[in-house]
This record gives sequence, C-alpha cells and structure tokens, in this order.
Amino acid sequence: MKIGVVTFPGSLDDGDAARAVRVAGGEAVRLWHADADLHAVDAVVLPGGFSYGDYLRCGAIARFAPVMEPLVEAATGGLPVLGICNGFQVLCESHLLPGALIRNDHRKFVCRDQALRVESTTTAWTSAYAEGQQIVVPLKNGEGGFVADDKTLDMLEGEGRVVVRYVGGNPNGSYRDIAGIANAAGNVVGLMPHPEHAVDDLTGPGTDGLGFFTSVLTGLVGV
Amino acid sequence: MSETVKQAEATPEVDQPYRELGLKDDEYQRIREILGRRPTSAELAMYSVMWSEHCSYKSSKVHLRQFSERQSEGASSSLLVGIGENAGVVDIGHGWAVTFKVESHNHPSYVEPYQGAATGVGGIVRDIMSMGARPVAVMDPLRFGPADAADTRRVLPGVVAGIGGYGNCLGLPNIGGEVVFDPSYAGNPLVNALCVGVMRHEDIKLAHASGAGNLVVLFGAATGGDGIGGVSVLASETFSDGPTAPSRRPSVQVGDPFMEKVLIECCLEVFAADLVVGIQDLGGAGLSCATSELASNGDGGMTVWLDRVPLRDSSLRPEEILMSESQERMCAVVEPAMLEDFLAICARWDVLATVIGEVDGSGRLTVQWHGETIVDVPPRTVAHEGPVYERPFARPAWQDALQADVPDGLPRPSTADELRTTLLRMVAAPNLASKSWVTDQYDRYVLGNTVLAQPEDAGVVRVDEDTHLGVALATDGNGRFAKLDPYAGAQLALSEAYRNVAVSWARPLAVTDCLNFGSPEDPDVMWQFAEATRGLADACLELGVPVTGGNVSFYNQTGEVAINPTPVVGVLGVVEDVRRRVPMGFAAEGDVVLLLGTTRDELAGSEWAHQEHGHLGGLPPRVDLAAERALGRLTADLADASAVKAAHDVSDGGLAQALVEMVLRRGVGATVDLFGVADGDAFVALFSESVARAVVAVPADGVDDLLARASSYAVPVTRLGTTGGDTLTVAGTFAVTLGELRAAHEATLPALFG
Amino acid sequence: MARVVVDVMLKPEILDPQGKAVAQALPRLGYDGIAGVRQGKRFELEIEGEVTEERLAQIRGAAETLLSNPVIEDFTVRVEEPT
Amino acid sequence: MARVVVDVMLKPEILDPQGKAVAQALPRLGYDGIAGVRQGKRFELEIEGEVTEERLAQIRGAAETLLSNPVIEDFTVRVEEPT
Ligand SMILES: Nc1ncnc2c1ncn2[C@@H]1O[C@H](COP(=O)(O)OP(=O)(O)O)[C@@H](O)[C@H]1O
Ligand SMILES: [Mg+2]
Repeated sequence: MKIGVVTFPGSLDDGDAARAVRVAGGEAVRLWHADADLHAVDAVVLPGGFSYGDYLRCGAIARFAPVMEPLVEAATGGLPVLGICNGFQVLCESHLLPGALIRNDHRKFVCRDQALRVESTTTAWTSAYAEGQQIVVPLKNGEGGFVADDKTLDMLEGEGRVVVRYVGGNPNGSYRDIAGIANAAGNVVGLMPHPEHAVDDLTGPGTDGLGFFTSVLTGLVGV
Repeated sequence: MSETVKQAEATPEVDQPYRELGLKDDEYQRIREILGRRPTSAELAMYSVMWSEHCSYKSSKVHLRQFSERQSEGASSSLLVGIGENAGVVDIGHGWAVTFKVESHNHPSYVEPYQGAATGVGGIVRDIMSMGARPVAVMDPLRFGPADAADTRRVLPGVVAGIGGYGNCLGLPNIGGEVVFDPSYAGNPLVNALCVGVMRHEDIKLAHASGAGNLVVLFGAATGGDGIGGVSVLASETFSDGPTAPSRRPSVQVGDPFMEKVLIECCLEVFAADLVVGIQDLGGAGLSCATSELASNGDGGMTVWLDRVPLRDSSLRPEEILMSESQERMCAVVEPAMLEDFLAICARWDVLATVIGEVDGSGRLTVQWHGETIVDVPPRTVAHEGPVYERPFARPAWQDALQADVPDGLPRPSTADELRTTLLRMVAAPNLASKSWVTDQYDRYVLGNTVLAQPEDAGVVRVDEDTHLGVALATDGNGRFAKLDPYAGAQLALSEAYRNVAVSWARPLAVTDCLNFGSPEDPDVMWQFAEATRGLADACLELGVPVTGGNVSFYNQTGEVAINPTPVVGVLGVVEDVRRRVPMGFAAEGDVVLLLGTTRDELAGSEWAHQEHGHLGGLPPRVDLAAERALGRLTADLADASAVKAAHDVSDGGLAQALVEMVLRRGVGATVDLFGVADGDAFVALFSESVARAVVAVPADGVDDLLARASSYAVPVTRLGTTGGDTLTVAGTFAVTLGELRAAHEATLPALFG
Repeated sequence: MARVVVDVMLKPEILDPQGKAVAQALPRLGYDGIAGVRQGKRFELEIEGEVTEERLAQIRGAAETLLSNPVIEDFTVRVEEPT
Repeated sequence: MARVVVDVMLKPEILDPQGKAVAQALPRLGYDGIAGVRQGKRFELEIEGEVTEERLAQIRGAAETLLSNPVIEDFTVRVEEPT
C-alpha cells in the first residue's frame, strides 16, 4: 500500500510522517508540492510544519500548490487524506474541511503530550481505535484553535464528524474542544495533534498514534 | 560611485572617519602600512568591522589560545576539526561526526527580544551548516534580571517566543537549555543559543576558497541594510559625492525562518550531491567576513564583483553591501562544472543564488564595483591577522572581602517544619521552579529522533536509526560561583554539564563555551576572564574533553556595573545505544534510592543563600574533577550493563531539588532517610551544592551489583530509601504530598509571565 | 506607483486572542477608557501603473482568496492617496 | 462609541518576511503588476466617550510602548469616522 507524504516548502514533519507510515507497515512515497501528480498513491498525508513560513495564515499559500489540484479532486472522489497540524490547516483553507484554525487563545506556541478522546471510528483514519478510547499524542502548534460558526459546529457534531476531542484541558481555545474533524464521507480527516510523533516509545510519549496509519492500511487492504 | 583604489592612491592626505568606525589611531596606521597607502572607504569599512572585538577576538585571543594549545592526546584524537573553523567537529564512531557550538545574541535580544533571540538561533544554525552538517537540535541557555522585574516581563516572553518562533519553524527540536534569574542580568540579559549537527566524516566542509577558477556563489536572502548602523558615517559624512539622505539603517534585524528552512534543505541537497569545494555562512560582518575568511583560508586569492549582489534596497552603497548583516545568506565555492547543478538545486527550493566572484591565484582579495577596483587587500590581514591585545588585568580590590563574607552565620532551618517550608519555598523559587512555561513553547518532537529532552538532565538525540548511536548535550553555567571565584566558577560549569551528560548514560567527549562578561577594558573584568579561561582550560585537560569552539561576549554591562562573569559550558557526549537511555524520574514503586558522591557543608553561592537570604559571598563548592570523572566512569560502566531505572544529577538547589524533580517527573514518590548524608545534618544534606553527586534508583536485586561497581571506581554510595507512594517523605523529619510539591513547583512561572 | 491597502479583520463573532490580550494589558499600563480592541492585518500593495477599476477588482479577488479567509475574516480594499 | 485605528508597519528598511511571502505568492496565482507588499498590524480600539486630543495623545503613547517597537516599526494613529 502506497501512502504519499507531501512536502511543501517549510514542511517539517514530512520525514516523521513517512516513518510512521513505514512503522505501520506501509510504503511511504514522497510527493513534491510543485508536481501536480499523486503518483498513484492509495492515500495521502499532508504533514505538519510551517508551509511558506505560515506568515500570512497557516496553510493559506500551500493550498494553491500544484499538487493540491489533483489532491482535491481525488479527495472529493474518496481518496483517504490525513492532514496533520499544518496539513489540517491546508485542508480547511482548501475547503475540503469546514472551519478554520486561529491563534491559540493564550497566544503562545504549545508543545505537550495531549490526551485525546477518539469520538469517531468510522473514518478511514480511525477505524483501528475503539470509540471513546483515550489516547496520548504530542500536540505542537501556535495556531491550533479550531473555529467555525455554530451551525457548522452543530452539523459536525450531529453527523458524527468530530473525530478527536481534547480531554484534560483545552490547550488552545478550540471551540467545543475539537481536535480533529472529518468530511462527510469520512475519507478526509484533519487534526491538530501529531499521531506521527507517537509511533515509538523511544521518541514519543507512546505508540497511541500508530492507529491512524494502521487504520488506513487496513481499510485499503479491505477494498 | 564608491571610492576606488586609484582615487585613494591619488589622495593620501584625505581625513578618514576611522575613529567613528571604532578603529584606534595605531590600528588605522597599521592598515596604511599593510596597504602602503590609505584605505579606500570600502577597505576602511571592511577592516573596521573585521578588527572589531566581535570579529577579531582581539582582547580574548591571548587567553583563548590555551584551549587549543593545551590538549590531552586522547582528547585531540577524537577531534576531526579543531578550534578556528566555524565550529569544531568530533568523531563519534561508526563514521559519524558531530559539530556543535554555542553563541550569544545578548544585546539584540535586549533591544528587540523576539527578533534578537530569533536571529540568534538563525545565526548559530548557519554556523553548523557551514561545516557540511545537518542541524539536528538546538538549545538555549538564557539569563534574565529578577523574575518579578517589569523589564524581565518585557524581555523574557519575547525572547522565548523568538527562540520558539524561529527554531520551531526550522524544524529543529529544542532539547534543553537554562533559565536563570539574577539581578546582575537586569539590563543585560544573556541569550545564548546552541546548535548541534551531524554528518558523515567524508562530508565535512571547510570555509576554504581554493582552486583558481572556482566560483563564489552567494545564496539565500537578498541583501538589505541590516546591521550596518556604524558604517553609515562613511555614506553620510565623508565620502559623499553630494547631498546624501540621512542614513536610516536599522541595528536590529528581522529573521525569516522560512528562508532559513529552505536554505537548510538546499544546503543538504547540495552537500549530498557533493557540489561545493568550500562553504561559509554569513553572520557578523556579512560579506566582508565571508569573503575575507574564505580567501584567507584558501590557497590563492579572490575577486568579488560586488555589483552583482542581489539587493533588497537598491540605495545601498558598496561599503554597506560589504558590511550588511542581512540574515539567511550563505556563500559557497563551486567548481564551474558543478555550477549548473548547484543553481538547479537552489531553483528547486526557490532560493536566490548568484555568482559574485571567483577564486584566483593573486593572493589578494579584490572587490570590483562596476568595473572599478574598490578593495585590494591581502585577505589574511583582514580575517586573521587583526590586532591582538594583552589587556591589563588585576584581581579586583573587592574580591577578598567577597570571599571572606562566608554564609556560615546565615540562619539555617533546623526544625522539621522549617525544613519543610524551606523546601517548598525553594522548589517554587524562580531559578528552581519548573521551566515548562518556557519549554512548552518549543517543539521537542520534530525530526523524530529526540530520545530525551527538557526537563531531563541532558538532551539526547538519535543520530543513526540502524546502529542506535546518539549524542547527549547539556549546558550549564553559574554566574554566582564565577563571581566568587572565576577560575573555580568556570570549572564548576564544566563539572555540572559533564555530570548531566554522564548521568544520561553518555560518554562526555567535547566542550563548547560561551563566555559572557563585562567590559574587557575594565581590569577587574579582564581578570575574571583570564581566570575563567584558565580554569576552563585546566579542567578540560583534566577531564580529557577538548574545547572545540565557542564564542566570547564582552561589554555585558550597564555603566560601570558588569554582569556576574558567566561562562556557559556545553558538553557533548556520545551514547552508544540510545535505547538504553536512563531518564531522571522515578519509574516504579519499590526501587532502592541511592546517592552517589560526597556531600559537604557547601552553601556559599548556593540557591539557598541566594533565595532565602539574598546572600552572595564565600567560596563556591570545592571543585573535584577526579570525583566527577570517577562518577562519569561509573555511569559509563552502568550504561553497558545495569538495572538502573532512574538517574539524576544533584546540582542547583541540592539533593532536595533533585529528589523533588525525580518524584514529580512521573508522579512516583519516595521515602528517604538522610541520616547517612552530611553527618546527619538534614539541612546540609538537603541544600548543599557539593559537586560530583547523583541520585539513582535501582530494583532491590540490582543494589549489590551497583555497590560493587561503585566501589571499584571509588564512588561513595549512600542508601537513601525506596520509591513509592504519593509523598516525598524524609524519614523522621517531614512529608510533602506530590500534589503540594507540584503546585509549588509549577505555579511560579505562569504566575509571573501569564 | 500607487498604493492599495487591504485591511483584514477577524469577524466580530470570532474570538480574537491577540486583541483581547492588548485590551487587558492597556489598563495595567494606565490606559483607561478603552472598551475593546481587535487586532487584524494591514497589507500595503504597491501597484505598478494606474489603479483602474479592473485592477481593483483583481485585488479584491486576491484579498478574498489569498489575503483573507472568508470563513473567519472580513476585508476592505481601498486606494491610498499619496501624502 | 468612537473608533481609533492604530496601524503598525515594519520600517521600510527592515526585512518583512510576511510581505515577501505574499508578494511571491501573488504572481503564482496570476495576480501581476504588484511591485511590493508589506504586511503590518491593524488595531481597532473602541473608545468610551469622546476622543479628545488628550485621549489621542494617550493612545499614541500606548501605540509607541505596547502596540509597536519603535526600533523596528512605525505606527500611525487616526480616528475612524463612523460609516
Ligand atoms: N531555556 C531553556 N530551553 C530549553 N530547555 C530548558 C531551558 N531552560 C531549562 N531547560 C531545561 O530544563 C531542565 C532543568 O534545567 P536546569 O535545572 O537548569 O537543569 P540542570 O540543573 O540539570 O542543569 C533541563 O532539562 C534543561 O535543559
Ligand atoms: Mg541536571
């Protein structure tokens, strides 16, 4: 199973995402922002980082990268796409996911081991978890506050599209403690925390993040 | 039009503003002698900045020499590149090499905390890249005025946000540092930044411009009028060919971490394809420094076509272009046959790259401006043969009185309740309180190789996923100890950093240092500097760890009042197998807690004397490098085969602080009996800062083995007690719940800084 | 050369942590009587040639797609008179 | 309630990475003829009561100490007419 990992200028966790894919048993294929070709991958990860410095708005410039054209099309057609942190921001800016991410309410960058509750296990990226399962993965961002209007928030809740929620304290002011969401079809998921940093006890707080990558691999085999 | 060499030759009598540029009369005379004529304005600019204290090390050179001249054989054998290059390079085995260095960005961080600190990180990262290495982590030893001072509230949050803002955006994990508060740093905060990089032996690059015909390529950001405040006198006062606009050149720069990130990627691809002969970062003194050093280290000369330098501000004059300290730029020497590939990689990363010069056989550095020669100098005289001063120094008149003012008369807590409340106040004191308000703003996960990071004793990063080889790094410094005795103070900084690396199961290998002092023109300060460098050199020799590079920051003073002399020492160690790392926190119930080392009644200069009594006097803890080394040998032995579950050094705040940090780390308490420590004096046992000590926890069945090994290295061991429960209990004296400890330890910085 | 200014502000219903922090700091520094602060972005675009209606429309397009995110922000575009 | 606007821009000689990023993105999106972009901050202060000269002087003080760092930034203060 080939999982593409996109590198934008300023992507930082692309290597980590590729490593996580390998640890989960997949083949990581590096995709380049300027190449409008997905190279026949079976799923795509948009990794964390500061694409183009994120000076304007996080993800605002990256969403216009050539690779995004085929990606948006494929995602609309059902290709599993996971946006982590900056990748989540890119997905929101691209309107593949609703809402937006703004500056943390305490205005500081925050890096910590974050407890999360998996709220939805019907997405392409969370089927390996049990509903309600608590996991710990690193969170690290300056602009991780998820915002959307009430109507959108109610819709997300109502349709079961809130995928992960912060527990044990809201680290950034996200509305309704939302840490990650999915599109209606469940193939596109975005979240602020970094599951790719929790795939190995040696370098992360544990291995709770691995499930995101095994989920998609299992799903793909099943297809 | 800038002044040409011909014009300078024709007008020897012109009055030049060398004093405004910081050159002394005799220095200016020497330039005239070197050139056999008066310098052009561009040459004058170049010499003035390269002969400044910052670039030439003219006051410190005679003292720093000891670091390279006095090195043990064993130590130098692991050194692949020694002092003098952008950073030293150390062999860590399996064909891997590591380069690391610490630098200061003190003054800019006071003026504009965010950008000053940010560009400090940017600068040290480029230094590491210029050795051919991939930067893999950063650290940030920081010092501020009193924690509750209004100005500290302005400076600290900005500095921390700047270090995070830049480092996080580069994708380099921050794996450690220091946050120290002391009134002596009010008005002169110390912002030091360390970067470590790794490479294969064969990939080491040097800043050499060799091979006539090779091209000099400037790549990265366009050049603006950054950091050239001083040189504007050339434009506005003397050599103007008419009315000039008042020069508004900024003294502070704004960093562009995104530019630096793509520059890193670009360099790594260029290195991987082996496309450069030499490489140099642009930092202080910009192109003046980069071109003269490249040429001086090379085998010939160099011609630079200055008008080809891409500019952000087209009004810049040639002197200013030479001097500009615009960030995020690098300079490479490239064979013509490789140029196309080099430029292609730059284009792929959208990095501006321009051929600005050529290596030649002239033995001269010449700079052309639209076809005219405006600089024609022997490069060594600019880069390496600047003035050297033997500044006068003398033991300060007040030193004896300071040392005589021992803390023995200070009231000490004695009852159980006094000890308990003292401990709670101490763990909440700004210098000992949890630093997570700071460190939570730094990404420690990126790159996926961080094995240990703050608040552990040392940062440990994996270098190689196949062999599990890694490196450990710690930085330490204690300005109070150095004020009491600068010779011992520098040694104590080394001693502590060495210990932090050792208790992380790493073998200490090499040292970098950032020497933060007041004005070298003050004989008191110069004495502190001379003593500190001598102390550090002696201790490095004895511990067998060479200084591989570092940085000197003088003039950290307000008026006549200098900061506490603050040598900050970084120690690098190698970890053969990062999977065997030993964290600092107690991990399981029922492990046996042991203290390694000897505790003496040593409270002078301690956190206790400082926090509880505002007292600084006496002599710092006795330096005991032999004991430090024995402890290091023991931990190296334990690293290979032992059951040790937790290990933590004892330093600032004494055993009390060490135990508190160990119980809080994972929420596993402990009960200890201090009867066997410091002759049963519980206060001394808890708060003394004697060196060469560590606390370890071992399962009961591992104790005998540990005792046997310790005795073979002559390391004294005291059995303290066992882990478990949710209190820290000092048997027969007091108990504190982890909740109460945590509340005290973690509330301080958030309460101060929001 | 003409200048077009694009101001981008968070929509009123979106939390503005930066503005809030400023609003809280002001009274501490002795500045009173300020009921609220919002912090936004100001872009100054230097335009080559004349600023025609067509150019302005183009810039409005850029403001809407790139310079702001309509989900959370409002923007205004105006030509700045040279002073 | 009156509104006072404080615009804070990096001094012209200071590098503006944010503006640079936008300036480089615009042509990629097909927006041409823009010679330069600078990005700054816009603060909207809601003022209770009347904006007297004295109040304005106070706000200028706040702009200089809190809202900007004069070492790298310039600011302007103006009263915005209600629209
Ligand atoms: N500015 C900083 N940046 C990163 N880490 C820091 C900083 N300040 C302190 N730390 C980390 O916090 C921990 C405790 O610091 P400190 O008490 O100075 O350690 P030690 O006494 O062991 O040298 C260490 O892991 C240190 O690296
Ligand atoms: Mg330590």
